[in-house]
Amino acid sequence: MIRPIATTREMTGMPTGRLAVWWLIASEIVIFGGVLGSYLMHRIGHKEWAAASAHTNTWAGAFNTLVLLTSSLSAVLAHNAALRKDGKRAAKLLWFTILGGGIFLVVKSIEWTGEIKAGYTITANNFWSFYYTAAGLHGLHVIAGMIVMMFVAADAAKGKELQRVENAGLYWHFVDLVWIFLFPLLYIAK
Amino acid sequence: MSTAAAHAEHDHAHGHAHHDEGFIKKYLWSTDHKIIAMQYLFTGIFMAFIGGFTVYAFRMQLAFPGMSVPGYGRVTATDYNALVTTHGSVMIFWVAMPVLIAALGNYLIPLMIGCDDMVFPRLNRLSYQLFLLSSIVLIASFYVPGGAFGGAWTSYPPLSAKAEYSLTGLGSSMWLFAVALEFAAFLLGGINFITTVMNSRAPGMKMFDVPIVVWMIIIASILFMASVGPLIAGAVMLLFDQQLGTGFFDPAKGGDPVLWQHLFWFFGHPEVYVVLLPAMGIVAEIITVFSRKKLFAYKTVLYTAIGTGVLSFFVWAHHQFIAGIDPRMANVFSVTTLLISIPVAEMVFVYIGTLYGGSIRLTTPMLWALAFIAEFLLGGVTGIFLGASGADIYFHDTYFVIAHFHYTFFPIAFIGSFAAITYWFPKMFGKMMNETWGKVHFWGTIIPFNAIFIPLFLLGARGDHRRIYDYRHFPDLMKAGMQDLRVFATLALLVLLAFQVVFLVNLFYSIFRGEKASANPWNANTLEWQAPSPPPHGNFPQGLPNVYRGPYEYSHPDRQDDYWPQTEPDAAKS
Amino acid sequence: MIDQYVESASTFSGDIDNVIWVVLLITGFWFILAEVVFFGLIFKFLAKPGVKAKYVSGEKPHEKRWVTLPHYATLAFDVVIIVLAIKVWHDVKINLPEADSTVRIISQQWAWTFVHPGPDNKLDTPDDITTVDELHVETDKTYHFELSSRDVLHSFSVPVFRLKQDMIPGRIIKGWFKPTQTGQYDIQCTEICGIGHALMPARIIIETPAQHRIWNQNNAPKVADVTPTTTPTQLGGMP
Amino acid sequence: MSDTAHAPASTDAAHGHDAHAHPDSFYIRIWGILLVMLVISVAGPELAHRVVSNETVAFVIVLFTAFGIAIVKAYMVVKNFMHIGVEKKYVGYLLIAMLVLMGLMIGGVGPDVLRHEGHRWVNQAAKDYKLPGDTGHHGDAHGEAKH
Repeated sequence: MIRPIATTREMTGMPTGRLAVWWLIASEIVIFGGVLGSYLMHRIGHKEWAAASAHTNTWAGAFNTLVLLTSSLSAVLAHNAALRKDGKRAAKLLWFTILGGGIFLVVKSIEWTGEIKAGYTITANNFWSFYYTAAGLHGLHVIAGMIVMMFVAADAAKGKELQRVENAGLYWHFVDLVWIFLFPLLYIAK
Repeated sequence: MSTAAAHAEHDHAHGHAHHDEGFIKKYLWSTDHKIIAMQYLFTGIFMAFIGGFTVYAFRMQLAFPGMSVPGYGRVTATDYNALVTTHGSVMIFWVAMPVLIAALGNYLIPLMIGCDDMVFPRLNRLSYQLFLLSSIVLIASFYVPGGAFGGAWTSYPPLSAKAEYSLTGLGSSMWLFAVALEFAAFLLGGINFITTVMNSRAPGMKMFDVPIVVWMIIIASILFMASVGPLIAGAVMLLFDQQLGTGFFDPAKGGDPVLWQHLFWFFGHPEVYVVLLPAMGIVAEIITVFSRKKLFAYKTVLYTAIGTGVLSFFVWAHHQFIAGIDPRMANVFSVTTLLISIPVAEMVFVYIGTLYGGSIRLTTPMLWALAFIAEFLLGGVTGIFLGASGADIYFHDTYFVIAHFHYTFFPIAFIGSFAAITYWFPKMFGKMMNETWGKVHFWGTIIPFNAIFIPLFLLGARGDHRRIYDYRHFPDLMKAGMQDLRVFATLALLVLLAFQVVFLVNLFYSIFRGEKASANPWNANTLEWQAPSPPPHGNFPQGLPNVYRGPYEYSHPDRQDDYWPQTEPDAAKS
Repeated sequence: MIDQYVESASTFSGDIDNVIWVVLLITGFWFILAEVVFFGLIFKFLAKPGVKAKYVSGEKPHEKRWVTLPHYATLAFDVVIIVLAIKVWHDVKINLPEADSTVRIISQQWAWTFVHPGPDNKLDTPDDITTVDELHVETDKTYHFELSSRDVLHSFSVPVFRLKQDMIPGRIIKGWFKPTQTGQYDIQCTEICGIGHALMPARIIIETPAQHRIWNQNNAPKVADVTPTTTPTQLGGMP
Repeated sequence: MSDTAHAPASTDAAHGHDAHAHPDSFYIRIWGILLVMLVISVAGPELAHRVVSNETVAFVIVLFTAFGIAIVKAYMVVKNFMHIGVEKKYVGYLLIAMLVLMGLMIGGVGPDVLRHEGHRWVNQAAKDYKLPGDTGHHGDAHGEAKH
């Protein structure tokens, strides 16, 4: 494909890719807002859900928060490296971020396996339905972010498309942000 | 990569398309915004056939209950519900949205802002493919056990959530999945539109030099993006309710069916303006060109559009006045609903004001644009009855509502699209459409349209309620004259459907045999008319244009010509 | 206007008709005015050879007036409509006048169950009268109704009363009406409820007090063969 | 944050959006602060549940340590990792507008869904709802009151 001239212009002074990521994040805010808003209204309305949420594993959640925060750090460091045109270092840090996403998913799957074995399936009650839906939706975003970063890292290692490092990072920070709110909503509030 | 080299490449590819690219690469796998626009347009037209066929089948059943409908067979109660549901969803999500936003947005945005393509051409292709997949899933749902979903386009649970209530377990899920896919397609498309207009306008094109139709599509895309999120979330929850047995909307499991209604209408009402605004934009382009007038108060139009958009987020619960929401909330929503009449009315006043002092040419596109205003007015004022909470108690879920929103949606989805197709046809295909047959089609559509829906207002006022496949069970609804009105509306529908054949013949005949069109047959100002007809890949072979002024400088007193293209430098002032 | 086609049989049906009538006058006036101006302008300014169109930007105050004045007029008329509509809404949906009698209305796919209080005028007593698809009320008596649904959404609509209220499973929604004339009329379900949506007609039978008393006595179950009636809590918590 | 952190900005002023370049150490410091907050947000509610007997006090502690700190954490990520401060103004407004919309949604839906009783309606099913297999230890007893 020949790259159209349209893709190279930036009238707003902001590269198109980054602009698009901001709009994407805006649209994701309302999607997660829909799930979390619905959850919040039910959660406040049903005090008895506290009993269900007591069975979530706070330590797993806290560890995953740590993992995501750290992967966010490496994403922003990758961006810093990309600014210095250091594609190799950027790629390495992005792979570290992807690793963080991987650890997050592994912890999540161990956690879920335990919960499902204990009988807390998605149909156990509405708390668990929201728990799996919200965390699952977030998990899909983690996977999507990891896949995107693999492509970006592969290009960055060759010193190509370095501006994409920042865009992928922005998206990853957003995924991190969602988890920052999911963690207290699903795990801590008991 | 230099511009010239790129264009040489383009021209080469274009000239030998059949040898170099092949049909699939050129028409099905293309990243060219114009091809993708055509894909959307023709998919939309195809889906309009489905929408038209379903309405034919269920209107026949209403007029002649129990008859075997030619081409369909006997319409059972199950069929009837599936038909009305499909008609509603298809016409809004698979006709109005793809034609007005996706097809016209894709076609017009790069041409009107003077660039060679969208900023994310491959994302654009993906967006269409998702849309195509969603159409296929929807159509396939007719052929699964249990048949297509029949719980109305609003899909209220628990009816939609449980197979034992709806009897269409798989059909419901496929419907929901198709709608969700379609939303994803338009989200991607919307981001593409917004970033393209923000970043890739032609040099010199300031914010207020952007044609109104582009503004409208952008505002609509933002509205869509900001409102659809909760419904996507709701769709996932409803899908889990259907397939996994969760209880998000099941009262017995601590869920709440009213939540879905809110999530749906939080999107559903802005959605009305998502399709209205592009149609309004199309009308602005056409009436200025064919009355040779500057648009009356460009900025007012813009601000009212933004105002409408913002207000549209505050009115959603007027669909639920009697749906079991707290009655005190209805007061708030009744006020906001009536307030939204102000910006919309103002927009119509502005368009009427534009006609003043014009030099009006009643070409086919102009007839459609004027008809839009005339008909939409009736749709607008009848909305007041429904927004006024007291009156809505009686009118809610009657045919009055149906007639009301068809007086808004028909002008939007069909009159607006016909206006756009007839107006931009010379640009799209490089041929002129036949004016005489265009006018025949116009009158053959407008007259039966009114003949269908004015009787429905009367039926609604007399108490006909919606989604009933046979009124013979209701003695009060079989009073003298009522069945006659139903039959009359159905016959008018048949006439309307028959006249669409004229359009199709005209469309395809003109594409292949029409008179050749010049680059700017209407003497219009906007940038797309500076490109050749049809524009080649890359749009502007002379290099991307520069913009010197706003899009509506018609009949400027300093000039001999009654138009002043946006690209013409000031030096050419004579 | 509506009462020419659909009889007006409750205390508030006339008020709702009046709102509709006022809205019709206001919107009708504006609609006709706008269409007359619209078509007038089209015919006045059809293209004539040699005549160039005017150049009006519409940004100057004396030009904008043509839009801003109608704009304020719209606002003023909106206020009138809002006040009227909310007044009636308040009367029908928010106010709850003292009840003379209460009926319980239960919907399901695809039938109505009406629980009348019976001769003693109290619900949840052995002499309650339960009917299917037939609601018996008497004129000039204020009724409360309690709506509940067994399965999906339904809507309780009595066109002659201009009354409509959705029924939601799990919820009990209350309201009122006061019939003003005798007769037999349709009750409709106006929320799609599955394939039998069209097969859910019921009748409301409005009787004189004397007729109603006779109906009550003839139909009240003998205390001996009473079965327990459904209480609202059981309905709500239904699995 | 510190003077040195902004030093590269002046050398790179030609590229407006690169002005947010900070040395790596700056980001590591932010990460450290985030981790401290994470510890507080876990420890606070744990403490509240185990030590504090007064329910209201415990609730307030949870509210502040869990949700208050989540908001601060989010702010720090948005400001320092996503560089919203040096981004075009409208980006911030856009994100805030989306959050306001969600507030609007909850505000409009809450009266019907969050509450179980309103003017002329009762959500009896929600009031009576008990978790399957739950002994009712945590839930309050208003559901049974009707019987």
